[in-house]
This record gives sequence, C-alpha cells and structure tokens, in this order.
Amino acid sequence: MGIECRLKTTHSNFSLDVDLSISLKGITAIFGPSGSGKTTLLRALAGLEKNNGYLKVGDAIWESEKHFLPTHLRSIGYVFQEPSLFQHLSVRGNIEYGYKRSKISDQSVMEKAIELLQIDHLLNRKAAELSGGERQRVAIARALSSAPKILLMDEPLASLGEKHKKEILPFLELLHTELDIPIIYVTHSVDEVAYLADQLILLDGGKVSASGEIAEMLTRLDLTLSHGERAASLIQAIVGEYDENYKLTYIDFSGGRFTVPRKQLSKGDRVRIRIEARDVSLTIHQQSETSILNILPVIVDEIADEGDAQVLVKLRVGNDLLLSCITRKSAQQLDLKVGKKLYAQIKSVALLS
Amino acid sequence: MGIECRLKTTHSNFSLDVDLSISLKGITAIFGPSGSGKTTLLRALAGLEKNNGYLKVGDAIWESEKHFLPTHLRSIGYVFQEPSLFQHLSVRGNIEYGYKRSKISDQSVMEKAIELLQIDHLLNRKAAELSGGERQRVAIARALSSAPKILLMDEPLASLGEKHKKEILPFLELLHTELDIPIIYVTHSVDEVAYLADQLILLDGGKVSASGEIAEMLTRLDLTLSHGERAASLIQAIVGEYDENYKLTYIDFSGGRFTVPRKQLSKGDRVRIRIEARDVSLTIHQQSETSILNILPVIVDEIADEGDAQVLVKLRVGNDLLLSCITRKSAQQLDLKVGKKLYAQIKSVALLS
Amino acid sequence: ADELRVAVASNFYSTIKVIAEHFELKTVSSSGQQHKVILIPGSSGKHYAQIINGAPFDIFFSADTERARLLEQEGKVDSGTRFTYALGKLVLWSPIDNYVDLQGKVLSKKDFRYLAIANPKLAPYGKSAEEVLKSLKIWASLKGRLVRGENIAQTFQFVSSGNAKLGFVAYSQIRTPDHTTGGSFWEVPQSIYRPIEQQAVLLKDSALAREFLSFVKSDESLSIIYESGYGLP
Amino acid sequence: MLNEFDLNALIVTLKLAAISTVILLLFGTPLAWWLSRTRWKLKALLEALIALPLVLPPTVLGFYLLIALGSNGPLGEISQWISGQPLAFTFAGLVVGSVIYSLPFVVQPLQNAFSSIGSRPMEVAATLGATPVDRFLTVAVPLARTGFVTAAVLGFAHTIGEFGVVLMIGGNIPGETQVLSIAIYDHVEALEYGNAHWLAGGLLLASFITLVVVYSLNRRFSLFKGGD
Amino acid sequence: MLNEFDLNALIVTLKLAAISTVILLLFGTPLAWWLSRTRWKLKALLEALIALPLVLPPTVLGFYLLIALGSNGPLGEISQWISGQPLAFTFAGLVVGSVIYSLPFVVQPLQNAFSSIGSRPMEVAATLGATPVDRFLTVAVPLARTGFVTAAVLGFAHTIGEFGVVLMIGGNIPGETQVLSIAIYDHVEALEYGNAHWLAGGLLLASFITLVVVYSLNRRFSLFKGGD
Ligand SMILES: Nc1ncnc2c1ncn2[C@@H]1O[C@H](COP(=O)(O)OP(=O)(O)OP(=O)(O)O)[C@@H](O)[C@H]1O
Ligand SMILES: Nc1ncnc2c1ncn2[C@@H]1O[C@H](COP(=O)(O)OP(=O)(O)OP(=O)(O)O)[C@@H](O)[C@H]1O
Ligand SMILES: [Mg+2]
Ligand SMILES: [Mg+2]
Repeated sequence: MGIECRLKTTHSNFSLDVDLSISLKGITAIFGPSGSGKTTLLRALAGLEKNNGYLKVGDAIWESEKHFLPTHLRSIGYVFQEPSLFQHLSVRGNIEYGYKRSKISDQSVMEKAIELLQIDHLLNRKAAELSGGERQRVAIARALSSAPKILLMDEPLASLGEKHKKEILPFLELLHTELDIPIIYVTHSVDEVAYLADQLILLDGGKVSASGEIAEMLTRLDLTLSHGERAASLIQAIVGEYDENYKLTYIDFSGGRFTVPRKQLSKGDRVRIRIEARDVSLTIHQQSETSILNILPVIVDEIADEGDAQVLVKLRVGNDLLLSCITRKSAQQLDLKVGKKLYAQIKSVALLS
Repeated sequence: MGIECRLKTTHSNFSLDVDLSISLKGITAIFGPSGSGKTTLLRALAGLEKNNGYLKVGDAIWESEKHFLPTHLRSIGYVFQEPSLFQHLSVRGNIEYGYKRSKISDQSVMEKAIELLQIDHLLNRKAAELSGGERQRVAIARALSSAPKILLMDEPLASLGEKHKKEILPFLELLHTELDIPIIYVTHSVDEVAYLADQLILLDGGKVSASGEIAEMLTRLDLTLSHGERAASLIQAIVGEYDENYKLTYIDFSGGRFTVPRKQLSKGDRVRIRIEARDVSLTIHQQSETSILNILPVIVDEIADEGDAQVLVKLRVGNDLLLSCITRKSAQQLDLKVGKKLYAQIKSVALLS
Repeated sequence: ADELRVAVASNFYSTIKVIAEHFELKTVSSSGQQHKVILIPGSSGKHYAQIINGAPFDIFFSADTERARLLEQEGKVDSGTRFTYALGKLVLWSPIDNYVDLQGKVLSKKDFRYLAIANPKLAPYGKSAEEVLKSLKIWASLKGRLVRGENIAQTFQFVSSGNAKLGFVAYSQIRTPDHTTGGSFWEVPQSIYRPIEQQAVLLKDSALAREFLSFVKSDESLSIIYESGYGLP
Repeated sequence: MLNEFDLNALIVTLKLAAISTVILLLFGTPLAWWLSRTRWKLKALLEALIALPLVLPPTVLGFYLLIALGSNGPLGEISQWISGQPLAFTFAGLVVGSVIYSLPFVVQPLQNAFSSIGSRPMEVAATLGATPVDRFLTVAVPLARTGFVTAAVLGFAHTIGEFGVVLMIGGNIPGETQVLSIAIYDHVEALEYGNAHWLAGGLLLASFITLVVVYSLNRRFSLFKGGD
Repeated sequence: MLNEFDLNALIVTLKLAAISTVILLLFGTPLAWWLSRTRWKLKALLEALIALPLVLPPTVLGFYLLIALGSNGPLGEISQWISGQPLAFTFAGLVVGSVIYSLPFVVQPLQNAFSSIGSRPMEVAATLGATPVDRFLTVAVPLARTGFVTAAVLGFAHTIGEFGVVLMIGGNIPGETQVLSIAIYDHVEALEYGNAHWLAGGLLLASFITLVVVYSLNRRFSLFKGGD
C-alpha cells in the first residue's frame, strides 16, 4: 500500500518534476528550502494543481493520462500553509464543515482534536476574531474533522509555540498509530521531522534530491540534514524496567540500554529515541563520577568534516547508528579512526513516542 | 531613551492591559503562548489598535488622553504575522512602496535586505506568484525599506527554514548594531529569543508576567523559560586568541575561557554565548581524555525540580550564570548542594554574534 | 438670425417639419437671413408640465384642445392666440391587405387577439377611438382585447410590428405626403366621433413667432397639412 | 388615493419585480460565476454583450423587442410555436423584457463579488469533500452575500422603476401588463398631479422602508465577515 | 444617415455621459469609501436613500426634478440666484438629473469593491508611511479596480441610455439638451424607422467596441491580482 506518483507541474519560473513512491504507513515528511516546491507537490497530490502525470493511491488511480479524480473525491484532509478559514462561518462552522460531508457519524476524532488543540473556548467565535496561532489550530481541527484517508499538512505547526507543538505532535502521532491515517507533512523544522517522520523526502529546486527511511536519512553524511546544529540520529527501542527510586525508565535497544527520566510508558512499548550529534561526546575509557548516565561502547563507522574546526563521526552501536559532532582537536587527541572502539557519553536523549 | 507605555485594548473576549518600559537599545523579544496578546500589543504600539493609554517613544508622545499620533506618522516598520503583500504590485513595487515614502535617498539598506533575503530573482514577480516563505521574506524587506526608526516584527521567521533563518538573523542583529534600529520582536522560538534578544517581555493572558534583561530572564528558575528542553543560559564574552592549528577560537569571559570552532571574528569582539542546560554535565573532578574541551569550575547557586526525574541546577561561574539539567539520580550521586564546588563539562557552545 | 423654439405634439412632428422647412426657405428669400425653427417633439402632457415649469418654448402645438386651453387659463399664453391648426382623423388600420373592410365590420367579427388604441386618458386619438367603439356598442365586449399605446405613435407600432392585428391610428400616420402605407383601413365616419381638434398657442411673443403662426395658417401650409392626412379647421 | 387600477398596477408591479429578480438571480448567478472563473479568450465580448442593452434608451430597446416579438420577429415565431401566442402584451413578455434590460445590474455585482473571493476558499471546501455545487452554495454564495444584496436591490428596484421597455411591449393592459410606473406616468401625462404625488410618494416610502431593512440585515450579517 | 441634429445629439450625449461619469466617480468614490468603512448606525438609511431614485420611473423622477429645478422650484430659485437662470432645460440640469439617477450604479459596485479589500492592505500602507489620501489612492483604488470598471461602465452606459429624466428636465432642445437617446426615440415616434435603425445600430456598435476594449484591459490588469 502506497502512493505512486509521477507528477509534472509548471509555474511561470518553476517546474516541479517528481517520480516518487510514498509509503502509506506512517508519516512522510517533505523537507526542503523555501521555494523548492513543497507546497506545489502537496497541491498536486490534492488535485489542486493540474498536471500531466500519474498518481496512484493504494489501489485507486487518481490521475492518469485520461483520468483526473477531482479534489472532493480524494478523501484527503489538507492543512494549508496559511490557515484559510471560512470567514463566513464560526469556528464551529469551520470545523463541522468537513464532518458534515463525511460519511462518518463518529464525532470522537473531531472532539478529541478540539480538546487537544485547545480551541473549545473559541468554538462560537467568528473566524476573524482569532489570533494567528488560534487560526492555525482551528485549521488543523477542520482538516481532521472529515475523517480523511490521507492527511496533507503544509507546515501546520510553524505559527505555534513550543507548548502547543508539544501537545499537538503526539496527537498527530496518535492519528497514524491509532486511526491509521497516513500523513504527508511539509515542514522546515528538523525537530518535527525527527519527532514525527517515518519517511523523509528531500526536495530541492522542484526535484527529489533524496528520499528514504528517516533513521538512515538523518545519518547520511552526504546530506545536509546530518550537518548543522540540529544534526541527530534516531534509534528504535523498547521500554524496559522502571526505577521507582529515581523515577527513571530504562530503554533497551540493539546496542544496550538508555536511562531516561520517567515518561508515561509501559514496559514493552516501542519508542523512538533521538540523540543529537552535539550531545554525544567520546571518551577512550569509560568514565565514572559524571552526571552523564548514558555511556555506551561504540565503533567508529565514518568520519566527515563539519566546517573547519569540527568533525562529524558516525558511530555504530549494536545495529543502530549514532552521530557525534566534536572538534577536530578532540578528534586528534582521541586519535579517531574508522573501526576504533570508544565510549560515547550521551548527555541527553529525547524520547519521541 | 526608551518606550513608555500604558496600554489597554479590549477585544470581545480578551483584554490587553500592559504597563511597560522598553529600552530602545537593541532587540526586545515578546514571548508568550498563542492568544496571549502579542499581536495585539504590537498593533497597539503601531497605532493600529485604538486604546486609551499613554505611549511615549523617546522624547515624543505618541498617545495620551488627548492625542493620538496616526500610524503613518510613527516611523515604524511592521512585519505582520501574515505576509500581507500588496496584490496589485510586483515584488519590487511592494518593497519600494515604503522607500518612496521615506525621506531617505539611500537605497543601501533596501539593497542589502534584498540581497540577504535572497529575493533578487523574484523582484519582477507578482505577489501572488510566490511561495509562503518567499512572501514572508519580501514582507521583511518591505518593512525595512522605509528606513524606520523602530521595527516591529510579528513572528517574521516562523515560515522560514533553518537555512534562511540562519542568514536573516545576523542581518537583523546588524540592523540594530550598525543602523541603530531598535527591534520589537514577537516570536515563539526560544532559539530566536536567545539569539537576538537583549530584553525579554513575557506575556500571558494579556498581562506582562515578567520582563527584564535576557540573560537574567533565561536563568530565572521561577519562569517557564528556564524549564523544558531548550532551557539555556547566555554569557557575554570577548573574543581572545585564535588557534591556527586546530582552527579554534578562544573566548574569554568572567569565569574563564571557552574553546569554540573558528568563526569570522577578530580579537576583542564582544560576543554572546548560549549554553543549553542539557549540554552542561557536572563532575566532581576535572576529567581528562574526553572530547569535551570546555570544562569550568562552578559553584551551585540554586537547585529546582524539573519534572519527576530531573533537576535544574543554576551555577555560578565567575560573574556569569549557567544552567544545567541533570537527572535526580545523578544529583544524588554527586551529592549536589547549594554552595558546592564542581566542574561543569560543556559539550556544546553556541556563539551567537 | 433668430431662433424659434416650437414644442410640437409627436403626431404632428413630421408634418410641421415640412412646414418649418418651407418657412425657413421663405424667410431667407424675404429678409435675406436664415431663421431657424427648432422643433421639439413630445407628448403634450410632458410639454404642458415643462411649460408650467418655465420651459423656453415660443410656440406650443398641442395634440388636443385641453392642454392649450389650460395653459391659457393659467396665463402662460399670449391671450387670443389659441387656434385650431388641424383636425386629426381616425382610421382603423391593419397592415394585412383586405383585412379591414370599408364599414369596419371586422370589429364585430372578433377574429383578432388584440386591438390597439391609444390610451384614452392621455391621447385624444385614444379618446376618439373609445367614442367610436362605444357608439358601435362593442366597447364592453372588446375590453379584453384592447392594448393601449402611450400615444398614437406607439399604437401604430403595436399594429405595424404585427403584435396587434389591427388598431385605431391617425390617418396622418398611414398617409404621408410621399406615400401611403400598405395594408387595409377603414376611415371612421365623422358621424360617430368628433374629429380631433389640435390647437396651438403662442407662449412668447415675438415678430418671428407671429410670422410663423400666420405661415401655418397660410394656404401653403394648409395644403401640406391636408396632404399629411389631417382635416382642415 | 389608490383607485382600483392603481391597486392592480401595484400588484402587477410587485409580481413582475419579484419574478424578474428571481429569474435574474437564477440566470445571473451561474453566468456571473462562470465569468468570474473562466479564462476564455472571448470573455470580454460576452461581458460587453451583457452590458449592451444599457446604452439603448429603454423605449428604443422596447421598440426592437416589440419588433422581435411581433408576428414576423424571430422571438415571436418561437414563442408562437411554443405557447401558441405571441409574447407581446403578456405578463411573460414583460418578464422577458425586464430580464434582458436588468441583466447587467445583476451580473456585474455578482461577478465582482465572486472574483474577490479568490480561489482559496473553494479549494479548502473541495479538500473537505464538498462537491462543486455544494461548495458553490455553501462557500461562494455566502461569501458573495453583499454582491447578492446589491444585485437583488438593483435588479428589483430597477424593474419597479423600469418603464420604457414595459411601456413598449406591455400594451398597458390593466391587471396584466399595467405596472405602477406606467400608472404614475399616466397620471402625470393626464395632468392628474394629485394622484401622481400620492402614488409616487407611497412607492418611495415603501421602497425606502424595504431598502433600509435589507441594508440593515446585510450589515448585521456582514459583521461575520470583517477582519482580514 | 446622420443629420445635423443627430450629430449634435451625439456630441451632447457623449459630453453628458463623460461629465456625469466623472462627477459620479468624483462624488461616488469618497461616498462609497466612507460607506464601506463607517460603523455609523444610520448607514442603512443613507444607502437606501441612494438607491431610492431607482424605483421611480425615470420620467416621473424627471417630473419631480423638473418641479424642483424649474423656475418655481427650490433648487431652481437657488440656481437662479447664483447663475441667473434655472437649472431646468439647461445642460447643467441634465448633468444634475443624470448624476442623481445613476448614483446607485456607481456607489454600490465601488462600495462592494472597497469592502472586499478588508482593512489589512490599508494598515500595511499606513505602517509604510503612507498618508490616508496617499494610501487611498495607491492601495484602495488599484485594489478596487474592477469595481471602478463596473461603476464607470454602468454609470456611463446608463447615462447614454437614460432618457426619461433627460427628456423631462432637458426639454429636448437640439444642440443643448437633446441627447442621442431622445433623438432615436423621436425618430421612432415620427415613424422614421430608417434613421432610428441607423442611429441605434451605430450607437450599439460603438458601445460594443468600447466595452470590449474596457473589459479586455481590465482583464489584462487583473492578471496582476489573482491567487489567494
Ligand atoms: N478581532 C478580534 N475580536 C475578538 N477577539 C480577538 C480579536 N483579535 C484577537 N482576539 C483575541 O485576543 C487574544 C489575543 O490575540 P493576539 O492576536 O494578540 O494573540 P497572539 O499572542 O498574537 O497569539 P498568536 O501567537 O496565536 O498569534 C486572543 O485570545 C484572540 O482570540
Ligand atoms: N502561482 C505561481 N506562479 C508562479 N510561480 C509560482 C506560483 N506559485 C509558486 N511559484 C513558484 O514556485 C516555486 C515553488 O513554490 P512552492 O510554494 O511550492 O514552494 P515551497 O517549497 O512551498 O516554499 P515555502 O517553504 O517558502 O512555502 C517557488 O519558486 C515559487 O516562487
Ligand atoms: Mg510552501
Ligand atoms: Mg499573533
């Protein structure tokens, strides 16, 4: 089950030309610089942009030479880059617009969305009487209310603060795990990519420059994603024991065990762990008397330059990969080489879901 | 020189009621959750929102009981939360609109803005033919073109990717250092606050919940800013020597010296350093054989809970403050107490300007 | 050269146009300068309202006697100048050949959907048509088939466009100096209606105006009037 | 005072204005919508054609309609063929005339209103599963509300005041084609100024009250729009 | 063929339509702008008042204007006092009548166009240092362009086709107040159908070409707008 698409769309000075297959399991992030065609691609998938191409979603052919399934039959939810609320309807009217047109009678997703997006107190307002972030949250709820089969989201969280982001992200996660709604998600934020994405498509100048599994994409040293301040690696892991005393949870993965502050998790849950490259320091010997709890034995897999003064080290730990960004000076002092065994001190571990 | 304001503005379900003085030196960030009144405050400063109050900017009284200086006489630049380009003008027409109405004949700021915002290739486009990020960049250039005395920016970078953000932020910095244009800046991003802000105003429910110097605000354990994933401290420092061998720069501050990857800086430059709480680990003894270069002696100043399992430690280093976020377990192992002397290992240091 | 503004009932417009042309030519030859007669056609009710409100007309050729008389009563007229300049003749006309018989019996056959008349309230020709139908005692039975034109010109259009099969129009409309319109007609005998007296008044005295009025009364004009299908006073 | 004829005329007038307005909106709405969306090369021709009847004096337009509707005219033959009788001098004929004459007053405000909506709201509605007709009715129409008010007011008022066309093709048949405007006109022409003042005054007052109500309601609702 | 009177009428007509349209736009634009922005409680009354002349048959409206503007009327006396002659039966009087009668066709499309701009573009212009007049001219007016086209077309065309008011208060004086619409009408009344067809046909053709050009230009420019 997936999306097969070969799409060509042309604006006056720009043309999008992609040949992609997107898995319909989980969340696919589309990432790329401003003007690279992310919105254009999303619009093309929604049928809002005419193009000559082929688009197959699951078993259904949405576009081919002779055939063009119009937008309203595509069973999608679309969060536009600008909130685009209906000005003639109240917030409630906006949200219920899609619900009323869907064949579902179950309001629970809609109600859950309203609760989680914290817009219950706004329901009777007019669309024009909202703040920027409120508008965006209403737009997200509206897109969900029609119980779409696929959700297309164009930078839905850009105008929201950390607090709301933190509350909405798990909800989006839930949508695809519990309701099995795949999401195609445009974002500028590496954080959001790491948090949500299962697959990643990199767009540049209207072309796909790379695509693949998220963990692999994040640690590919030839892509820009693995460079820069927010470079990080992802590890799939399983929740293990819980330390009542220190309120810590142990998380097991192929290369050992992490210790993290307690989260609402039960033993056996599958979780995703994000480790930023700059949070990983390297030592030759295992150190004690440190506030760092997570120390793992690793093997150097690949080394690449990160600017003049730093190097990016890809490390193998069990079957998983870690990135570490350290200064060239340290690298020399540690005498780094591919294959060398070291200890990685991991200052901070983000448990994503 | 500063802004004195006592403003009261009421929407149907919301009222903004602030009594503030804002320094006109540097960049003041306004930070607060969605719906807290940030946009309303900015609009009130611009004269776009009628209100009963008092507003004095520098020596000029903009609003008092009897007097209301209309917006077009306020000599401000305003970047709206939505780009709001003039649809009837080209990109060039939009940008030049303000320039033509200013008394300046110097196009250099405008040209510099166009170059830095990378919109030169868009100048002849129609406003409707731009991507979301392109629109926002044009809106920023437009606000600058009138050579305003104060710049009001409402989440100007929210819709931009890392790459553009990284290029625009130093430019905004430049505006206030070189052109002496103070900026009042609404944002949701702690990163942007830390990068830019000299002063910080926290808004909540239409009221100012705290305001002050940025370094102090960030490390005040009673505010939410110092909690959460992105908690960090700021340190003012001076560029010292340069290590040609390892391409490293040394940076001196009241508590010692940092080693950072080389930047385009010359000796004696004042810089700002940001250190995230989770990048700071604590040890009892000074460790060697580690990739961490920055190890500083510190004294525990204050300890606060961070969730169940973690603690936030405020550390004194010289005259500056550091935050460290560690697990409660580590804290116990290290036997943390106020006044205790330790070593802080700083994994990563961000040089802001 | 002087100008003369003459308000004239629409139905008399094409006739007086010929008279005015003759008059202009004549004044050129007699006095050496070309005077101008400016004709202003319109309904008499409208002209009346305009004159009451100060319209700059010199002479008014009404379609009836009433408006002229009213103006005289209100002192808008040079006293003693009111006179009848033509008698309108009513005909029952249809553009269809041999449809209207010479006795008007076609009216009683009623094989038409619409009979057009001018609005009796507004146009003297309408009033006369009503009189005719009443004296033929078919007024009531024809009521459902009547369509009424605002004026006699419109009534003519109803018929000539074929929307009404026949109608009471002015003889002057189907008979102009140049030609006679086709179709068939019945010239209604003067015994069953009073011919329509059309009167004129002098509004603003001037030598030229008086000259024009006497020219209208001259034989030359009278023959034009007669040629145009009017009876002579 | 209102005599029987005037009362009849009032009823015919209201019927004519109401029916014409409904037809104008029914025809004008899809036409205006299409004009506001199409990129058809010859669109300007059609737009010009719709505005064209305006430049002719109504009586002259009526005159040509009369010819067209007449037994030899093209429309007359068609209608004769369909309904067995010509359109002239019938209420239906008046409706045809009024619709042609008032079309630009309805189409143009609607077209402008539809254009200013932009494509975004319709796109949003499509992504929410609304069919083209559904989204037209639930999004485009309410967003163009002020355009509809203008179109309906201009169309209705203009039909009430219209007179030349009606005069020409109506035949002034009481109870059928005699409308108020002609009744007032007749009073003026017949120098019955008293009656004319009465009728005109009443018409003005009634219209004024209606218009005030319409505009107030429009404004009440428009508070829902506002903002940016 | 075009005789001397017809030519005169053509000139008077174009002059009247042009002057009236200019005056209508000059008066209508600020009025429409004000109506689109004000929150005045009694706004609906004014809006109704503007639309009111529409419901009267033009000749009847003309009749009342004649009374008001004539030598005994209040406006007539004022103008008599100022210029030494009443307004009725003068070209200036025609302009007054046309302006009153065509006002709603100009004000309503403009008001709608201004309303649909919203307040944001004006706010932006203010922050960029544009004075109210400046931003009105450089932002509101260009953004309301389609409204202006509609207003001008309806106003101009309606004045050309207008006839009842002009006939009443103008007095149909050739070279002064006889306009083309009346000339055509007179030809029709005088059964001079040939002249009528010629004049009407020419008027239609010229108007059609003008309208096509206007709409094409409007469309060319409107490509600048579009999008969301
Ligand atoms: N026109 C209006 N009418 C009524 N309430 C309004 C209006 N505009 C804003 N509000 C309300 O005022 C409050 C403050 O709005 P404001 O736009 O200042 O928030 P904000 O801090 O800028 O939020 P955001 O980060 O989401 O943009 C919000 O609760 C909003 O719902
Ligand atoms: N209507 C249009 N006409 C012409 N060019 C357009 C149009 N819309 C978009 N473009 C151009 O197409 C390119 C891709 O636009 P798109 O909106 O897909 O970018 P994006 O990746 O979504 O960027 P952003 O992150 O800034 O939203 C841009 O260069 C833009 O200028
Ligand atoms: Mg985009
Ligand atoms: Mg805001």
